[in-house]
Amino acid sequence: MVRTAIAMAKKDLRLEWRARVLINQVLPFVFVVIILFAFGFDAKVEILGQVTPGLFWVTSFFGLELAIARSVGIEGENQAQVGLVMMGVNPRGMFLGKVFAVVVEMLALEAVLSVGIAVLFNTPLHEVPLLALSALIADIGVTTVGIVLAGVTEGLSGSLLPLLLFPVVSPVLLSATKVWQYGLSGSLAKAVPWSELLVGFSLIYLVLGILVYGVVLEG
Amino acid sequence: MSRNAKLKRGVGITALVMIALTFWLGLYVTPPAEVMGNLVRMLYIHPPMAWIAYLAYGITTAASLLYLWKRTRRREWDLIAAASAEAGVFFTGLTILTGSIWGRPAWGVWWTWDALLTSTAVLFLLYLGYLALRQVPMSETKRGVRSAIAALVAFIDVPIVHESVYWWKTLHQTPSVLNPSLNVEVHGSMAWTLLLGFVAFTMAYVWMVWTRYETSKRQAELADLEVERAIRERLSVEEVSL
Amino acid sequence: MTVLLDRFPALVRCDFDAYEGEVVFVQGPNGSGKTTLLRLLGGLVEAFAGSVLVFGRDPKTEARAVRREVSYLAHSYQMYEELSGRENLSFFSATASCDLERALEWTRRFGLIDRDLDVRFRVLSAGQRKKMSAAIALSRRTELLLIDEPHALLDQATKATLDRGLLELAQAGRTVIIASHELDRIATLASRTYRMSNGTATLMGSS
Amino acid sequence: MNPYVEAGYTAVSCSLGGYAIFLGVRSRQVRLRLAQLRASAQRADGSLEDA
Repeated sequence: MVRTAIAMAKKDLRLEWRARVLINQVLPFVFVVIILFAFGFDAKVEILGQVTPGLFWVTSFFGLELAIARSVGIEGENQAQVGLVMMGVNPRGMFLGKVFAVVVEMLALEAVLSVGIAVLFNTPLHEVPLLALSALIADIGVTTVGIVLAGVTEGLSGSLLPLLLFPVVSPVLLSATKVWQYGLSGSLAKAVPWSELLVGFSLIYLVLGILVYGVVLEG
Repeated sequence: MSRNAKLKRGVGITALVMIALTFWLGLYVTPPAEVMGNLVRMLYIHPPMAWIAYLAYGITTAASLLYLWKRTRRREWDLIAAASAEAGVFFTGLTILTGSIWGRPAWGVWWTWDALLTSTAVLFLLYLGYLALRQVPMSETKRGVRSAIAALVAFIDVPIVHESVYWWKTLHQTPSVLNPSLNVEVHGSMAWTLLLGFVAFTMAYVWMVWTRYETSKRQAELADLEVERAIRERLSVEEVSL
Repeated sequence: MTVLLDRFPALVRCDFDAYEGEVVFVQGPNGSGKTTLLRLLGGLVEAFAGSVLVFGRDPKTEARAVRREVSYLAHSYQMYEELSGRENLSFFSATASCDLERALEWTRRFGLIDRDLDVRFRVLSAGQRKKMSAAIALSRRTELLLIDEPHALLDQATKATLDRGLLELAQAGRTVIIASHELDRIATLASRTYRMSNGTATLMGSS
Repeated sequence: MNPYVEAGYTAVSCSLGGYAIFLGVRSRQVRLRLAQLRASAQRADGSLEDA
């Protein structure tokens, strides 16, 4: 299973590196959203300072959804997935590989995004390890459930995935924003319960994905 | 009328009678509360809705699990899951409606990000997505498998949403004194009426799911008949061309 | 057996069988159900009525077990456009049961040179891409080979190589089922031929 | 009586009633169509066998 996961992750990342969809399309899109938010709040610095965590995570969610949809989309070209299934690919390995690839892509995007926000809204980033760790866990949570739901909506109309995905991951949005808020404002004790919820969410859906992805592929 | 249909009609009529009784008791017989006065009468129509919504989603998940497991996979489970989800969304909608009406005088506004209303709203969206997924034209087994997985993902999320929203709210304001369902002491006739309300709406739920299930079962049979006709057509073309 | 594709009876009361070491040709116009039959045997589609047995097992409920013995060369290339041929091959050998050496050997037999393997799959011609997919399908040591329109897009030389390879596999006891409408290939290859039309298969004379 | 309570009760009864009627009507429609198609299917089967 691990061998499949590594090969799948390497393949996804290589395909992403070659097509550069994330850098050419998703990153600019995410920055456009930030600028729009700044217009929305007509750039009052104190408001933007408060809103930074929420803003960061809302834009990351859009990025996550696009990255997940793309990750499942590349299997569809030339029906490569049918070939894989016919050759007896291990669904669990495939699932973990895809999740890993999307999470790596998203961490890269979020790193650039957080620097962008820190500069644009001059909110200094501190407690970075906490922020980075919570971002990793939240991304894993959203990606695990995202890959399962993308498998379920594969081949159907594009707007179905966000409709299914965002309500499910709303607690992650809530907790991640809280952790970042407390991280930035320095009251770390308060961030603990929210981090636990993030870890719980990610673990639950990681396990569910591993159990269910075989059936999703078959569907 | 078959025994089955008679039973279903019986359930429907009992539901109707019990609901009427609950309304009568709730509106006129039971005493108003000291603080809230008559507003407390909302007690008989709001909590039962939420209880039935959770019941409906529980049944949908159970049916979906049975459908997912290859050995117990039968078309009926898929249809029951869908029928129960539809009723679930309906009752969740009513929960939100009665919740905001009940809260209106207390909060002075139709919608506040109160923990109960918010988590119910997310619940509503969760299963709305499930129903939207079912509307997409697919082959029957594909739809069955995919919606069963979506139902599983959604149901696991319910407690998580509940947890996070309550933390989010209670960490901020202390549980608001005016939060309708918390600080109402229920005794005597009010308790009985509330219980009656639960049973009455549960019967209504059963009737709804039963009817919806039978309708979709017949629709499936209709589809099978159409398929048979298409097969006959193709066969007759075959005979002609031989 | 009868198979529905979105309520359209792609296969209608179709009886079909193949035995070990046989090369069975399934020939018929487009839309007669050839591809559906192959997908059914590979467990990719479910039979609405009737029963399907591959090596005595139902390919839908025991999909993984059956597929270990079935290799399916589909109409589509089942490859990743942005990866090179070699990267595709090594990926499939890492994640699935595809034998890299034998696949490379087949690509050489099909006349593909190293340059073809190192360039992006996207830039190869349709014929070259077909050769790559065929190399993977043939490299797998499976008892049953399901091949969909293999001869399309291939030049004469490659067709001959492919036929020789298939005959070798058949002599080695493998079963090969080919869906195609290249009538001229039948004489050399098929031990039995089915004619498909409107979703049913009728056995023609066996050579 | 408190206007909100009246609004609440009417809202619940109307929506419940409306949904119940909708379910009932659709159920009858489908039952009729099924009966019709079954009848025509019998006739068709009958005729196919003789042909």
